[in-house]
Amino acid sequence: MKKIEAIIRLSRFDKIRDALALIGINFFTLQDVKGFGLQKGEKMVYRGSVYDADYIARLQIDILTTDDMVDAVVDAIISSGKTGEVGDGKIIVYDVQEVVRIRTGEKGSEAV
Amino acid sequence: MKKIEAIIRLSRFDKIRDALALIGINFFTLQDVKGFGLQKGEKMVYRGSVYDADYIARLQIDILTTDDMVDAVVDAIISSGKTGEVGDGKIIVYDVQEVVRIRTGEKGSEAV
Amino acid sequence: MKKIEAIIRLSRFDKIRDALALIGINFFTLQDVKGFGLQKGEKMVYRGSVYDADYIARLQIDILTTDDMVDAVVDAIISSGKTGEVGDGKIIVYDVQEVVRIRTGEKGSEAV
Amino acid sequence: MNEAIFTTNNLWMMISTILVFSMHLGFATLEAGLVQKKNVVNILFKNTMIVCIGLLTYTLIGFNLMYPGADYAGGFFGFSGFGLSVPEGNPIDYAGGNYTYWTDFIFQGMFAATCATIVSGAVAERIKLMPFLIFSVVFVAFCYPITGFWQWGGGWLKEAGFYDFAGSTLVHAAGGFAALAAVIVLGPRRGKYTSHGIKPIPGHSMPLATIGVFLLWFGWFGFNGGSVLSANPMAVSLVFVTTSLAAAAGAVTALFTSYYLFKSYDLSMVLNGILGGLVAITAGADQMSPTDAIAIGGIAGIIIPFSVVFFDKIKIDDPVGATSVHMVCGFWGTLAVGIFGVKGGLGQLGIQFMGVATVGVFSFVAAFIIMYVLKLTTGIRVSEEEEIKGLDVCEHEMSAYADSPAEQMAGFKM
Amino acid sequence: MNEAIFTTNNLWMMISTILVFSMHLGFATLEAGLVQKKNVVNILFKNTMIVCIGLLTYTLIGFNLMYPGADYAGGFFGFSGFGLSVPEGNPIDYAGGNYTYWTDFIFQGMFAATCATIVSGAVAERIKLMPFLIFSVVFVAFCYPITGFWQWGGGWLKEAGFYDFAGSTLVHAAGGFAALAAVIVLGPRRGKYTSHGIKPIPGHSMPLATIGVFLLWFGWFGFNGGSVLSANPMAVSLVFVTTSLAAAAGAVTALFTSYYLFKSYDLSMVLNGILGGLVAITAGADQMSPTDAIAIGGIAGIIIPFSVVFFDKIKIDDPVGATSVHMVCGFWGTLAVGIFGVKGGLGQLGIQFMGVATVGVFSFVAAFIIMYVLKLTTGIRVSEEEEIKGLDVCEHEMSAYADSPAEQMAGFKM
Amino acid sequence: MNEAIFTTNNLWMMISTILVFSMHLGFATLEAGLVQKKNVVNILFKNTMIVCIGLLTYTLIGFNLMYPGADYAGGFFGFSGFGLSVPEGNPIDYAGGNYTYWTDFIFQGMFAATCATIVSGAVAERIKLMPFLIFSVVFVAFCYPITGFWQWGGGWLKEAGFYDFAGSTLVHAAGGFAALAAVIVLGPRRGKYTSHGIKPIPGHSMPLATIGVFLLWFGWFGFNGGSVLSANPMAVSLVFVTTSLAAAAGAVTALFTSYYLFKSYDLSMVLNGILGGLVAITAGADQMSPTDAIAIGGIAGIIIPFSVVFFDKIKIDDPVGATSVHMVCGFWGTLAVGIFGVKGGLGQLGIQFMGVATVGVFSFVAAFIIMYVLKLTTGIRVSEEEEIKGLDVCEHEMSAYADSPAEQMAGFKM
Ligand SMILES: Nc1ncnc2c1ncn2[C@@H]1O[C@H](COP(=O)(O)OP(=O)(O)O)[C@@H](O)[C@H]1O
Ligand SMILES: Nc1ncnc2c1ncn2[C@@H]1O[C@H](COP(=O)(O)OP(=O)(O)O)[C@@H](O)[C@H]1O
Ligand SMILES: Nc1ncnc2c1ncn2[C@@H]1O[C@H](COP(=O)(O)OP(=O)(O)O)[C@@H](O)[C@H]1O
Repeated sequence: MKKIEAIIRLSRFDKIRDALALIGINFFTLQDVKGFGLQKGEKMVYRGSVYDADYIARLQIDILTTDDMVDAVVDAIISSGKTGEVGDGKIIVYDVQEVVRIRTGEKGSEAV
Repeated sequence: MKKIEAIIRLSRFDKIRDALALIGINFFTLQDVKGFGLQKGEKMVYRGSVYDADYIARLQIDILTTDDMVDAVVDAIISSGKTGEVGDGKIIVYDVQEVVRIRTGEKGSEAV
Repeated sequence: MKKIEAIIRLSRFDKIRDALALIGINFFTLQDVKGFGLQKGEKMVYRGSVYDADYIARLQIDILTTDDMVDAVVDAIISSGKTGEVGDGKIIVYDVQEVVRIRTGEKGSEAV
Repeated sequence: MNEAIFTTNNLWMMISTILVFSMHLGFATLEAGLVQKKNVVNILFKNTMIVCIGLLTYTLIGFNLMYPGADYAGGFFGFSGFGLSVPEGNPIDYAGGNYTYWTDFIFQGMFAATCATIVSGAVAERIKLMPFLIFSVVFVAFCYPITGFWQWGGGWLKEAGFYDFAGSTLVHAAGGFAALAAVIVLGPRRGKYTSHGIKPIPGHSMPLATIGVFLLWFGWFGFNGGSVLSANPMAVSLVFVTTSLAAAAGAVTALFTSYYLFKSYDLSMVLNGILGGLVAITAGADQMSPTDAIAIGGIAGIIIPFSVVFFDKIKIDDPVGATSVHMVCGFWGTLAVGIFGVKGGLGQLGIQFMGVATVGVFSFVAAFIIMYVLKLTTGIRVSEEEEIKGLDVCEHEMSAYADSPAEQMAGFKM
Repeated sequence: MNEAIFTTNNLWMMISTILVFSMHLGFATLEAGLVQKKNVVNILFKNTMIVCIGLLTYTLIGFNLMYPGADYAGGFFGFSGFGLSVPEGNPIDYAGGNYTYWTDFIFQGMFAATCATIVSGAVAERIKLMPFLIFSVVFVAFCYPITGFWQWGGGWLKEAGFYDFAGSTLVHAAGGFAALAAVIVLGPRRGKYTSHGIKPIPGHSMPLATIGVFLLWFGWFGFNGGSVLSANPMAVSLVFVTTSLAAAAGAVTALFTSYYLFKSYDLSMVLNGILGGLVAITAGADQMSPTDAIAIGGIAGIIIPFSVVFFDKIKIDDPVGATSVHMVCGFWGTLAVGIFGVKGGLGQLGIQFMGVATVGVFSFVAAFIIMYVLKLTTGIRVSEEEEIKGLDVCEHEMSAYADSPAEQMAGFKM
Repeated sequence: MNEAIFTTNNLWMMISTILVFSMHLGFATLEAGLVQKKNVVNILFKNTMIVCIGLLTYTLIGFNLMYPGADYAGGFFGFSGFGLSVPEGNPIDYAGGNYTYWTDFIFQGMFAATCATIVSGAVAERIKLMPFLIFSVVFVAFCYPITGFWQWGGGWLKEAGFYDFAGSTLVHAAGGFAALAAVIVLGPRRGKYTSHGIKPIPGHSMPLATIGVFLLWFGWFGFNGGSVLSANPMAVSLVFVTTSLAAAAGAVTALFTSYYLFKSYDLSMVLNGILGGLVAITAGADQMSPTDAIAIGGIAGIIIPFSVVFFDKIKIDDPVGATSVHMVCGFWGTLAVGIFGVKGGLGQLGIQFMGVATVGVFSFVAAFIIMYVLKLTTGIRVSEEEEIKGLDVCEHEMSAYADSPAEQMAGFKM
């Protein structure tokens, strides 16, 4: 079992969701995160002081999936999430030792 | 060392917290996440348009623990977090390479 | 490749960011989390009832980095994030199987 | 009476109407601020509908139940027919040159709905919407006008020598007792009273709550000032002074009392202290000197924290403190007319007690019965699951705030 | 006319001015509540600037375009010169003892800007700031005063027997038609109408929206009540009654209609129902009985949900429902003068239709042309990226709420 | 003077009182909007208490310090005893038929507290609660009434020919200079001025800030309009016009100036521009033509952005811009009486300068001393840790918003 974490642009969420759905991935967990990276935050002005927001609002998608799906998921996210501009984000793949479905107690690939 | 991530229903948080406390787990980190899965969000109506909220607000609990506690934790979460209805959530167990307590620099099982 | 998760005090964020920058880490992802641990939340009073906020607002920093940087990062976070009081938080190091940069598709150490 | 003074008097009564109207916004924001985020749409919905329902039922029936005319003087009940009809004759004569028939109706109509609004805060976060609205219709159409008639309509209480200038009893205690009855029938919010003790459920927005209290004070200038029923310079301006000083004193004593009790500067107590002071001065705002007003408001501010704690101890779960503010301080303020000011004296104190007690009992019993009947028929409480999820999503399919980045994005695709 | 009544009349007109002013805050909060979190600064900015721009252009030109004087009676257009100048003579004679020249100007000036504010809600979340402000300048400096002159300034509509007491046509329908034109030129928000159907984009704060509606009702006492143009006791108090009952009836019928249509207690519909009732009664608030008012407001409340759904079906994307509330209910209310009340009758109905139709067409065409010219020159729409990120960050370099713990921390270092 | 005009005059003064009262809500929301989320309860608490404290101290001592009567004419200090006591004689004679004794007191009392409120915004987010409240008590009980007496109470400034219609100097500059002194003693918020430059600390809610400014404008109709001290039709309506046009002009010039300086449409600057215009016109609102008013307000709007930047440069940390708005524009507005309008002229300009300077120096020195004494005794600043955590949790054990899903759940178990 693998867990795939993708840190993406807000504006690409819907495209990515569609791309994932096409390869059969409809289950995932989403959270709001703040990204510090190459792409700087917006120029902001407040009461005469100009400053950069030092982060960018981003979404993190966590997907649990079986080993054989990993490449498909990564490809789907890259193709749908890429704008080519700095700041498109990262995909991280981890090994997961165990996944359990709380409702049934099922484990492993049954559980996702 | 293991990290256990549990994605749970909001309404089960207190039961799960109690169940964890019973087996001696009082330390964890909590975050608000949005779940996309079998269980659909609520039916919503706004200005005459009916739609489904496409996600459900959920909580993610992260627990660091020693290898021998994993089964107890998983069982505690399952028994306290299960309603039997679609949408109870998932438990994910990872292997952790190292845990450090910032305050003391202690590592491994000393640190949790 | 490693992922380092640090759960830190809000008030230490800037110090930690600076310490990381000194060792060349400018990229990371930040999120708001709630910590349950040894340090209890503030005493709160609402309409005559006194209670403890049962958690403390904390920040979680996720850093992807190459294996050789791990010790430097951990040391930087410890030295900048430590107050010595209960509640300084944890650092967790995971093994990551793969990291991909969405913009370019680069993998591994190229991607961070 | 000359035309010019008539015009001015009537103008003030109309402006008072607008001010009382703004109290409904005050109640809406105060109550919205003191509930959880997941029940905000529901409380706003209720408060919005109550004004509207109140005005319509008052048109249809309430006004003529409350003011049936001199034929029913000294009685318990009177009714002069459905709907509104302008009396014959010169408008200036309708009320001795103080206001027109229309002004009379709209001013009284705005008052009427406040009573039901008091209840809405106390039963928040667990009552079903429709039964609550039915309760409001019945309460504002019948109960409030009947007890109102006893005094302001010229009924038996009036004849008995009872004094309630602007409604410490007729509006606030009546609403507060009804709230108490409703809470008893309904039960507390789940999770509030646990085996480990009381679990506070903090309101979701202190700015909204504070805006609410300021707006209520703002509106109270019309609530009390308008109850002079003319623009009489000395009378109205004295009422302004006593009303404001009572509110101010209530805040200060609530601050010190709650600091003494809880070692904390509790904003919600100070806000309740202001309201307590306002409610308490209302029965005698035209009878008191500034010093009396400070004493009456100050005592109300001391009562509030004790009362809030007391109701929590006996497990009366009232998220906004309506029972403490309106019932307890309404009671206190009514008695105060028999203690302070021109009318003070043991005889008057007895009458005051009798008045507020009978109105209180009537309102309590009436509200209890209505609620109980609703409980047996439609049911009055949402399910446990709905209570946990929140009434907004379950009763309104809506959330009050749609504001995370992810939700914002959600707008960009189906 | 005696000095005392003059003083009272003028006082009421000044207070009405303040009330109409508060409607601008009502619009600002209503519209802010109904947009997404990322566009809140922008809508507040626009609403703040519109009042200011409105007052200044009305000083320079608008007032004298709208009220050029008796010389232009019955005409289509008149202008009596730039700027303000107090007429000679005793102030009491300026308006038959009803108000002073200054009061006249400031009351009318506060009215003027509401028209442009109506547009601002409809074009929210995608229009560029500067072109919108230019549009507002032109609209409020020229279009509103010209159609206003036709009726209130004594122009041809007035002479034709058209009746529009406080502006169902001249303010609301005019603003609503302009909004429709603007939305057509501008297009819907991205992502609203997809191949899968309509994607609702919920407003970010129901408390703000509710506050807005209460403030609008609050201000409407001055909008309608002030349109009596004196403090005449019977006239103004009747207007208070009809205005409030229409609003209340609009809420109740909107509740049932939207429940019937969507099986949901939709707060935003009830709020729009209140506004629809208020807009509808505005044309004849001084002509109607309470029952008429309830009917007119009640019908408006029924119209609202249907209208909102209809405009969504034809892909007119109006985030706040301005077209339904102001254009449709303004139209309805104008016609209602020919159906209900003293003036009701087929002849009048025809004239009413003609009046609202000509004003509507004029406003629509004028707004369309201004918007179109701006589209070709400055451009009127933000880029897709700006729309996704939100206008606050892109046009104002600011966010409306800076509130996460992480952001708070950001204050502690560079 | 006839009874009818007396009633109307008094009515207007009472309504002005209500309007000035609503400015306290305006200050509360403006300041709450411009601070960080973690300090919101604290600022609401302070603003709520200030009104209450202000009214009570004004009852006890302030009123009789400020208006000690004709015996002290032309002097520096006078006092006519503690508490309130209605003068003998016919109420109509108390103020030549303009208002009653009670109205006089309550109108002046509402004014008094605004001065301390100005300070509260400037010292927000780091001052300890109790010392601040002590400061407010002393300032509003002694300092404000003393300088107020100099002019409005008939003291030496009045005799010197100084003119300050509604308080550009006596309220705004006095409060602004006190704020400056307080900020100097207190020091900037931690993290604001770093070795890398100025770190902006954005306010947590632009809707609250905007509501605040609209409410202040709303209240200013009473602040300035009520300062006519009667309902005189021409005088009050002119004041409405000049006040509104100055505000509008301030917004427009602040928009352009800040765009020129920062290439950004900064809402907070426009809001401050409106307030700057209002403060500036206040000294001469009854003396100016519309054009003068536009000039005075417009110049204030230009001053604001420069002033805000200037104070940031010299490290005067004022989260809400109180020094720029109240001190600088109060100064400007006072001078403007010697430049524009009927009284304009070099002689008057000199007197105006002398007046605002002496009041400014007095207020500055007094506030400095009070603050300094408090610093040495009770301490005035929260600890670094408390500042980082926020005053809400540390001083009030409460948070302003309890709103995440996890927090909501927390209600369901102990
Ligand atoms: N080393 C890292 N560790 C954790 N998160 C990272 C790291 N590098 C980048 N990110 C996340 O990915 C986002 C995009 O990265 P960025 O460097 O801006 O662009 P790109 O990935 O296109 O080069 C960042 O905002 C941050 O959230
Ligand atoms: N493959 C997955 N990857 C990540 N998170 C998942 C995955 N499947 C489910 N989840 C999370 O678990 C929650 C519950 O899952 P769901 O499928 O609705 O019910 P159940 O687990 O009872 O079958 C989802 O809302 C989502 O947050
Ligand atoms: N076992 C654990 N699993 C997950 N998170 C933990 C665990 N223990 C502590 N934490 C996180 O670290 C934070 C600090 O821990 P705490 O026990 O309060 O202090 P310290 O680490 O200094 O002993 C907690 O608030 C919580 O967020």
